[in-house]
Amino acid sequence: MSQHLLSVVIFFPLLGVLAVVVGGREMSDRTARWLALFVTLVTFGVSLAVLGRFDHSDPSFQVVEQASWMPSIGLQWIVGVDGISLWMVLLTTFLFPVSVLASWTVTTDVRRYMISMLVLETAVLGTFLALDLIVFFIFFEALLVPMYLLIGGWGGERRVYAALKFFLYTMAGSAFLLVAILFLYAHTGASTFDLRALADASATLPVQTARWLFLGFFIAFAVKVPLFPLHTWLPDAHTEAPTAGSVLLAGILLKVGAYGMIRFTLTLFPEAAKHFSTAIEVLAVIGIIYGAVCALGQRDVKRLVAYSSVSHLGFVVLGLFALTEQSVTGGVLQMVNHGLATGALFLLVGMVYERTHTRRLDQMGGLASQMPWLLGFFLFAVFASAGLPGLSSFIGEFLVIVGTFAVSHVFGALASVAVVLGAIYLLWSYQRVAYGPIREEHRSLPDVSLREVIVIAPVLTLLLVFGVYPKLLTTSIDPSTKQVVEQVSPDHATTVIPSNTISAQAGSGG
Amino acid sequence: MRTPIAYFLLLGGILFSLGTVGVLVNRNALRIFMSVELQLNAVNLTLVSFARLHNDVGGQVLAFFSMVVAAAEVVVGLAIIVSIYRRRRTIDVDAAREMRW
Amino acid sequence: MVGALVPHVASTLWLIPALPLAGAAINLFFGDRLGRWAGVLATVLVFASFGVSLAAVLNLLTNAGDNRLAIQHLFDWISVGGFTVGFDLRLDTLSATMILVVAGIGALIHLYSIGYMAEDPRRGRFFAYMNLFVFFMLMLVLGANYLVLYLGWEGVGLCSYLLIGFWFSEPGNAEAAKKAFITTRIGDTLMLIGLAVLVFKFGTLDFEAIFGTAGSVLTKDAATVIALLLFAGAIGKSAQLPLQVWLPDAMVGPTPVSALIHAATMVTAGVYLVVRSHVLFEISGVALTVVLIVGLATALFAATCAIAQFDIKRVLAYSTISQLGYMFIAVGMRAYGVAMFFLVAHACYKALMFLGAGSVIHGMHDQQDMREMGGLRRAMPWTFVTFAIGGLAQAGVPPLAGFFAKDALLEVANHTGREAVYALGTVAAFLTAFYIGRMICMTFLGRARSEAAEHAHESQVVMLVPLVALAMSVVGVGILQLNPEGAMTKALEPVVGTAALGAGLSVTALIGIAVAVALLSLAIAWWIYGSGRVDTVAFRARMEPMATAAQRGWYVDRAYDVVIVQPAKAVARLTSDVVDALVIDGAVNGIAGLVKRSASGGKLIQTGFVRTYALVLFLGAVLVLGFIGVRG
Amino acid sequence: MPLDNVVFWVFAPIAIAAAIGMLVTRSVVYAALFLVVNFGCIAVMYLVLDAAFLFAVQIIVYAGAIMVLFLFVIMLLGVDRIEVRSERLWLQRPIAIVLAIGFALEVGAAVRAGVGLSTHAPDGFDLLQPAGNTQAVAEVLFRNYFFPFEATSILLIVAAIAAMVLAQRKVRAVTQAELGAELEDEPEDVETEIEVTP
Amino acid sequence: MIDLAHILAQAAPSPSTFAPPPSGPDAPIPTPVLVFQPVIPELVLCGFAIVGMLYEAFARRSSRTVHLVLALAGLAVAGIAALKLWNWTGDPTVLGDSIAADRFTVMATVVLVLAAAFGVIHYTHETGSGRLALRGEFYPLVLFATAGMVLIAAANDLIVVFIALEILSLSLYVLTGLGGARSNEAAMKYFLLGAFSSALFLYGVAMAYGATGTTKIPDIVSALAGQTGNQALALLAMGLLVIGFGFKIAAAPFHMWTPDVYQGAPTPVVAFMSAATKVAAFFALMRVLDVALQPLTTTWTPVIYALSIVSVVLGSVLMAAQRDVKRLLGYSSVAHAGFILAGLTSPNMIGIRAAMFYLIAYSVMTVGAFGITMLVGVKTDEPSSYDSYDGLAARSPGLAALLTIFLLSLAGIPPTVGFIAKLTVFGAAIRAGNWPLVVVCVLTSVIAAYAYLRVVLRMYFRAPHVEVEDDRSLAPQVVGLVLAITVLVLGVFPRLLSTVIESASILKW
Repeated sequence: MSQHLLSVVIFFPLLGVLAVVVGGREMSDRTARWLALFVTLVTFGVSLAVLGRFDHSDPSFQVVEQASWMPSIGLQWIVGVDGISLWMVLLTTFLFPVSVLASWTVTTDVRRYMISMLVLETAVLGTFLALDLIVFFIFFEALLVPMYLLIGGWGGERRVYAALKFFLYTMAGSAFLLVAILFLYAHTGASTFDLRALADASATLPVQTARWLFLGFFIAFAVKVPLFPLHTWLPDAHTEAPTAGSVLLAGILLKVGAYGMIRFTLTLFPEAAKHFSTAIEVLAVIGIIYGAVCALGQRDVKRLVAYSSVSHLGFVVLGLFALTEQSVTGGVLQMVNHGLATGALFLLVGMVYERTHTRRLDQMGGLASQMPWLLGFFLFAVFASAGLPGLSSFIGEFLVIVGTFAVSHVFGALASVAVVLGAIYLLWSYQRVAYGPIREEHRSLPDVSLREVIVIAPVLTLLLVFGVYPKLLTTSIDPSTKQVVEQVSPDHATTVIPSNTISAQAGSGG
Repeated sequence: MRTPIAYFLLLGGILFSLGTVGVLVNRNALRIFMSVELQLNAVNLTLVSFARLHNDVGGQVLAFFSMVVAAAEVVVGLAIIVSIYRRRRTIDVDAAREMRW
Repeated sequence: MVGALVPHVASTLWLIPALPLAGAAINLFFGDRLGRWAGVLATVLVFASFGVSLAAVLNLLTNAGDNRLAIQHLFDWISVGGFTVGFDLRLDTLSATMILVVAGIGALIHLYSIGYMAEDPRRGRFFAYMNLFVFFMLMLVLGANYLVLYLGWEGVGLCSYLLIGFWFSEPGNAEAAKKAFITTRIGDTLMLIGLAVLVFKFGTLDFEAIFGTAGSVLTKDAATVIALLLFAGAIGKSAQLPLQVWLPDAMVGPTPVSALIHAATMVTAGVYLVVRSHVLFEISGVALTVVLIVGLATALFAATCAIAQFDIKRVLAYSTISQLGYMFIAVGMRAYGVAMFFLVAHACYKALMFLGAGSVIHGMHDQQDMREMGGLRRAMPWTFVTFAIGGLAQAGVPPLAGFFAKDALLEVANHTGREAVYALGTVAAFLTAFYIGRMICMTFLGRARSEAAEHAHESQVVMLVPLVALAMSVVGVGILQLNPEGAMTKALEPVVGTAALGAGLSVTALIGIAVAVALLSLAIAWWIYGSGRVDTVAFRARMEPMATAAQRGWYVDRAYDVVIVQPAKAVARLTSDVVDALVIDGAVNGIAGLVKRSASGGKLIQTGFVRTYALVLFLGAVLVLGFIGVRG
Repeated sequence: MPLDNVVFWVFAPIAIAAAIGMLVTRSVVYAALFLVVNFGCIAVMYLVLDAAFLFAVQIIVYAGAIMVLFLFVIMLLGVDRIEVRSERLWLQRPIAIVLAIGFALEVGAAVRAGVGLSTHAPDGFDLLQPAGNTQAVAEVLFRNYFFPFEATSILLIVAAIAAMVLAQRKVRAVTQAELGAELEDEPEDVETEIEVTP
Repeated sequence: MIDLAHILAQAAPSPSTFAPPPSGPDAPIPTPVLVFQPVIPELVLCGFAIVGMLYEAFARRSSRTVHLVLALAGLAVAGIAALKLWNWTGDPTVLGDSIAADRFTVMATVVLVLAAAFGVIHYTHETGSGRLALRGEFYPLVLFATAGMVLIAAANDLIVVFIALEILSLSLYVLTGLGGARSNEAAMKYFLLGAFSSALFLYGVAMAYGATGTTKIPDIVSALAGQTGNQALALLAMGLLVIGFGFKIAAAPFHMWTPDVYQGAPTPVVAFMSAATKVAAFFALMRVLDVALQPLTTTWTPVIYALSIVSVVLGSVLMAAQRDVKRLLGYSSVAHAGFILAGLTSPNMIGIRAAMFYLIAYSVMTVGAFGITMLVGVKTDEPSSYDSYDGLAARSPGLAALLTIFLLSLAGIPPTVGFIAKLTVFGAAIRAGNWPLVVVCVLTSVIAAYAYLRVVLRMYFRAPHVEVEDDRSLAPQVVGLVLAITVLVLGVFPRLLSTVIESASILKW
């Protein structure tokens, strides 16, 4: 148990799947729901155990578990957690019970729905914990299927199109990843897929080769993130997916891409990463602003949030590839925060949708007077997402801006423009939803139910907590990012920020 | 013998090609099948010529085998053609294109 | 370290913002059940906070001048790779001044609100927001580094947004709230960039550290950049040109909100920021000039607008903008003491006037148009007297606070050889007195011009108490600063240092001129609007189109709408509907379509003719053999 | 001019001509007969190539058995009357011919490069077969090619069974669709089909 | 039989110590040493086939149960006999070098036998449910076909390869025709093209003989390696042989028959042949390329390379335009041939192992998939048309789930065996330095995934708009379940298979 802790985390949800399958038609929808909730909660508990065993000062991988899997090609089962993946995992295990609870309103094919959810959780956890490239790739591909089913099975009108688009888009991206992995495997001579081994071996590659491989990896993750201009699957998928689907897409699946960037592209190809960093930063900045502008132009509230994700993930990528310790940490922080903030937004949009049955902004309005609490929560999420200081997103964005500024003033400045744009489109949409005179047909809508409060409250609480005391995250994230950054660009690591310690002391003195 | 062995080989090649043309241009299943037989004979000729070239009787044995195979094939082939005719009242191969694309 | 000398102060600082925060939390969740006690709770807590502040300040003043500093380090907010930002509170004479104003006036306004919001079903929320605002405002002024300041800075923006849009069911209000938030956010963003530059230069955001080393670290240009970026933030918050557009609209919020946020405290945060960062501005020098010019321009601009308003609150709004301009003038002249005193004084009398206006509106049943008023002095004497005191104070009639402030400012201008500033300042003073006079006359003097005006009634006691208190403060606060080197300046010296004054006109002369200007302009105002000898309508008609233009704020709003807002919307639509949908996504779908077409085309090879199959097979054969032949 | 040369130059053209004839003639029967001629020529070639045994087999098996079988089927089906030669696939013939020529050239090239156009078969082939060609063939057959020989037996069984399966008309259950198809195809089969279909 | 073999072994002198050829017309012909153990599987299969044939011939009303039992028994015995050869210590090649006795063959035999067993079971069910008229000869023919396939995999002599090829082809032609009108058409197409291609193949054998003076693989390889062989003719031979095999493995552009035959032939037959033919042909191809033509590696790898690209592209792209599941699977078999060829572009043990793994994986998936299609949309004119699959998940979730697993595996989505298989072949190809080929393969596999997903999508997200019903009987579903579990288990624990393959991937000659 204890030495297989991570495997337990990964595969525990499958037990739930098993139970549901065995349950068969006899199992009532109600049972299925509760079962799924229970399983996801237990998974969360186990992941907390991981957190308990985690040594925050140690930047390397911990709780590592290694076993030969397919010796003929040197395939191994290696899972391990470090400061970065730790929080990705916790975010995942935290958001899943929430999503399950939020899916209480799903009434068709509940059993199949829950199966998809649980399989998805396993796949996602696998991607975050895998240290063997093929293992990672397997989970990376595998998570497409349940998501495909979720979108296609329980989504909106154009769900089939969206689902197929999502699947093929990401699969096409990961095609390059597979080739790159195999090439790396074949040409480093180290006949293993162990990330740690390859990280050393890849240093022997000729520069040009390494750069091509980098691109191979990067494209796959760029599609997943998604980075401009590879983002067009996102609006459709987000818009058509069921509430929980959107939450998980925005909250977790996008992070898989960003996580892949920091975990693999940066670790395996430092030189290439530096070489391409400027180009990528440009794309990221474009994405930040482009996403915000597109969000401004939306009439569909879910689409709007989707585009806001494009903008926010631009921040993440910018942070990761500015390659300063602050920016990278900020990026990772932003991954968690965006997961929570946008997750909350989608949850609330979903709750509103379940009442009004429309996502069109021009068909809502004045809801705040009818449902003060629901819209109050909504407003909280909106400001969290707009990066209000004291709420979590701010710290991430600020660190990214500060870190980037050290590398390029222009990018830093441009990135912060998004702060204004974010405020504009978020408040604009909120106003359209909540303020002004209420429509007749919405006069009798009920305010939040207890279940919904239980769904949304924890997320909002975390947004506040992480905003006021981000150290909870940074203490464990920082060492790992420090390691990465030092590996990629030693000169960047610490020197960009003039640390005149005396005054810093004076600052924190008292 | 004075004739260069290559001549026989070339003859075989030409006959084979002619057989191929027959396979490709005919619409009558029987004709197509006959053309295949022509091809097989061309091959046999080639084999025998090579046998002569190598001073090895083995080649002739191979030709013998191919004749046996050809015989078997003919049996089945003709049977199929007959059954086709039974069903469709024609052995025009172009008529059979219910399945396409 | 320095703070350690006054530990008992330092250790209690957190209490000052904590109390209103607690109130906010309680009211937010239980406000509805508390009913009218919500207001009481909120008020009590703010008063408590004021008490603690007072104690802390007095305690602070027991120290010698240079040791008047207390820093409380609560916890590390950010600490990433050598870059650390503490969640620190800092009490020095500057922040002391601010917290007294914020907590004190805030408390009075809370008290007033109990009455003002008595009928509103959602007053629980209201008081929650108000408390929250006080909390953020206190964080803003107590913050020991720019990030905590920024926290408060954005927080007050949030509360302003919530409170302006408090009655969101009326269509316009939400719009105004959004406008306020976004307009200020523009400034804030520039300020954020400024913060980034600071981090880049200093590796910290701590005031002590930055100001301590700025002289050695910053070049003149770098300082200019940072200072201007920070000042951009100030412009947004303090509604200076060119970002003044949001404040007049913000008046749709409940009047106490206007009084607290848009007159007394939040809008003055800009002034506080500049004074706080004066070191950077001084290194730059250019920045100070910019501040001066902006302030001057705003003061005049807003004054002209104020003259032409009919909505009593809009008059006050523009007057606030104009007065803030004055403060920036003072700052621009490095007369920080004067500026801060001006801030305090203005906080008092403007809060007073807003609350008075609120009382009037209340008495007039939510009528805000001055043309519908008149002769209210009989109906509501208390309001009239207190309001008049406030007005006269702003008009610069001695011995009220406003007089000392304005006079000191003009004196500094004159004695530092800034004739132009002095002249224009005087003009602005004239205009100020004029619109004040106009407002008082149209509201209280003459005869009632409407049904409502005749049946207007005095407000309840709970609303009058604050009025009286503020009126007294307006009378009394002058002693803090009888001249440019007054007590205030002295007190602030350890924080902001002193600026030497040159020679100019004699003080008495200046005072004489100032008083004369004030009284003259008041007289004119009375002659036009109060005496009833002038047909105001015809008079205004003669002033067209100037009058309307001024009333509309010289169409700056319209210009922004045409030049920025509409184009921006168009661009957004274009990007999302054309670029994204058709171009980028179009490319993707194009590829997919290509595959599909080639598939449906390619499957035609499979004609179903067996001979075609044979042909293809043989073709392949020939090609393969040819390929081999070529290669082998 | 040695005999074998003469024989070759006499019979090779005939063989090719016969093959072409088979292609161009209108009647299937003629085609079959042309093929017989061609086989005959090839048989002669075997003789020239010192493969007496195969010469015999060729005559007996091919010209004899197989072609007779063909003719038999032709007659049975009576397809010699109806012979549509119109070409629906207009590109089929040209392409086919071009490809065939290409193929022939490729083979020719290979032969030229591999064997050489003037290489003569080594002498002394008959020394290898003192007891005559048949004996020699048998010897090689049963020594080196013993197993293939066994395998062919399986082949023949399969062929027999196959012929049996295809020849006998067992009644078969048909799906509605097929029944429809049958109705157009062969009216006279219908009642048999229907009566046995439950 | 074994005894007989021993006796003969004692009786005859070894070919190495030959007496000078005796003269005289009636002198006995000395035969080579006859060791029959390695061909026992083939013999067993033929034996049971003949028995079955006799039963069919003489039983008044032959029962499918008897046939089934007979056939399964035969296959089982053959399989066991094959397994007994796993640790064969005798000569690597027997019966005058015409048969190779190595684990490679054993592997093939086992797979083929299993495929045949599934085919037989499916057929029994299909006929049992009255959708297909019972032809007792089916069972013997399947056994014969299997025998031919085993033989072709074991053959160490090109002429044996050819004969075995004919054995299996003739059986399959007939089996293909055991259905309705369509199957009849399919049989004709298959036969004509098959005859044509086998003529080409035979020509290749002839050329090989011309090049080396022998058809025995060991001698060929030594001749070519020792340069005594004739290069030009050898190349021609190689080309023709590849073409012949290419037809059997359905590699483009020799694939044209595949979709029609797959669509037309009775589903059980297709289930059997799609897997078995590929396995047999590929195993033989590997023997020919990696052993016989080993010296010509540099020449044939580019050919395989090209064929691989054409196959994957053509197969995948055309899949996208299909409206009939069986046809879809036909094209997918083309694409998969391409993938396997990609693995073979690495001319060494790695490539062979990858290909073997892929072949076995493919067999499982395709047999399973066809097994399900057999059950869907019965009693409709177009049982395998996509329309029959609308709303299958709602109609019969079990079938939908199983088919989904198989399709995802065919698409190469983890954690199915299909993914691991692709992984291994791509790995092999990249190790051989053919990364452009892999890029093409990977990208086309995305297109392929689209094609498979269209079916999945119809099963789950579409409401049925035509009146269809499915055969929900238990037995075939259990079979499907077993295969599905295999797909998943091998996908999660590939070493179960890979280790076996490792020890089986040594070709002897």
